[in-house]
Amino acid sequence: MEHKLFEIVDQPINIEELRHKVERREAGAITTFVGTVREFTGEKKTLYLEYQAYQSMAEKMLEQIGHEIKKKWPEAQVAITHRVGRLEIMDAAVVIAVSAPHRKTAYEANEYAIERIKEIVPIWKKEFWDDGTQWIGNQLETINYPEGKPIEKGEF
Amino acid sequence: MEHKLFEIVDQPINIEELRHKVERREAGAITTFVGTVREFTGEKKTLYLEYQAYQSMAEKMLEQIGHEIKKKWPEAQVAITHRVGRLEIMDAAVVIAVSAPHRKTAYEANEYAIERIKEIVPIWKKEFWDDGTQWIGNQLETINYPEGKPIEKGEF
Amino acid sequence: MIKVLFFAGIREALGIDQLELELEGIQTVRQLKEQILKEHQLPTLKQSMTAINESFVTDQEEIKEGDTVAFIPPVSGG
Amino acid sequence: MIKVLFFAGIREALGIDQLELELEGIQTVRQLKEQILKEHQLPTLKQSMTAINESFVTDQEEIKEGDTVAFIPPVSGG
Repeated sequence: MEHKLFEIVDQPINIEELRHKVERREAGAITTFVGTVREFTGEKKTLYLEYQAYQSMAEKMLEQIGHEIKKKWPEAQVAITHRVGRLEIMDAAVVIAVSAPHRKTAYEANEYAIERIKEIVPIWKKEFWDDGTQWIGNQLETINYPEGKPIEKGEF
Repeated sequence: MEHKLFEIVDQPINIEELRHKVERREAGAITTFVGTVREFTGEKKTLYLEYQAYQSMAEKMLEQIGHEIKKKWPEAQVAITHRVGRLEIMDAAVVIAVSAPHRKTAYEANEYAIERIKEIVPIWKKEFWDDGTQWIGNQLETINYPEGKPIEKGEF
Repeated sequence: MIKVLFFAGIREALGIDQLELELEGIQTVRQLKEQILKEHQLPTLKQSMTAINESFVTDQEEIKEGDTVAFIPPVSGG
Repeated sequence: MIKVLFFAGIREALGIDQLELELEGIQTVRQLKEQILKEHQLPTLKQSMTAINESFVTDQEEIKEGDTVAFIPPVSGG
């Protein structure tokens, strides 16, 4: 493989490059999702963030998400990069690019990817505010892991 | 306004620039949709395409879609560029960029935009194949315009 | 005088992209369409929407002096 | 010997990112967690998932010599 489709990096993400990874003559639609550092969450003003990853496992889990997508949408091609380290407001923390012959698949597979990232990829965010810091837990808040194991999707 | 958010152009679309038009500190998610020229539709091999637009009205209709989105998702910021003229395989015909505080809005508003483009924006595609050419009609094939007027969404 | 704009298949069939004409008894979009269909074989015109001054209108819409009327075949952008 | 990895809040609370230890009577993930909780105040450990050799496992999973065990607090990537 010329380039890694699923990557954890500690440098700014090249969004163009992500899109080029999934471009092909069969595609009629390419979606990208860029998760950026937002300044305000409610009233709370974020100064900057720090992301930490269990890198080798995180890349493996991103690949698993790729397999899940291939199974659900065989025509989709996906690439995901997540950044770690210190990130400033407006920096891209994660970029997901999906190409597909038709647009519906490109949207659905892309949204599926970000939802799964928030469920199974071992990456953690620490918020830095004026008045303190905090490691952020599961933001989905809706997930219950019986016996500490995440819900399996498909056969992976 | 520094830059046009809704544009018909006859040159390659700068996708980065579209994304920059919607970037802001309040955004936590930016989605882009790139509609590209696909080589095959079923068995039929496209050599290239030509897009024609009723330019002034097309830009006005893109702006209308922007208003519709503002009404449905007040926190979304959207930019759309559609290209006309001759396009080769893999060229970007349309690019939609949406930023929003939260990802759900960024996906939904983006998909809404492309669906509406295919309904109300006066742009036409001519396919060039090995064995002929054809102006392509309504690809949605599901829409019925009573009395030749498109369905109005919202109050626009 | 009104201006009439043609696009895509209609433009190709007619070989012109616009024309100017006197209203002379034409009051509505429907009448204008009928007038054009009398002179040209244009099946796509029937499926077309119509815009007056860049806004979609119905076949019942009145055409006024100075208007720009555009026939909009089913669109295929995106 | 097994290797144990800590992340995020757990890493910060313990002040170390990994340690190596002898299994000595520890057979399952549950027993390892209990062992660690005997020595440290780590409320987040209870909410954590566990991975052995980079795959998620349950608390019942057996730990074998040479394994790498990682505690995965609720994730917040994206």
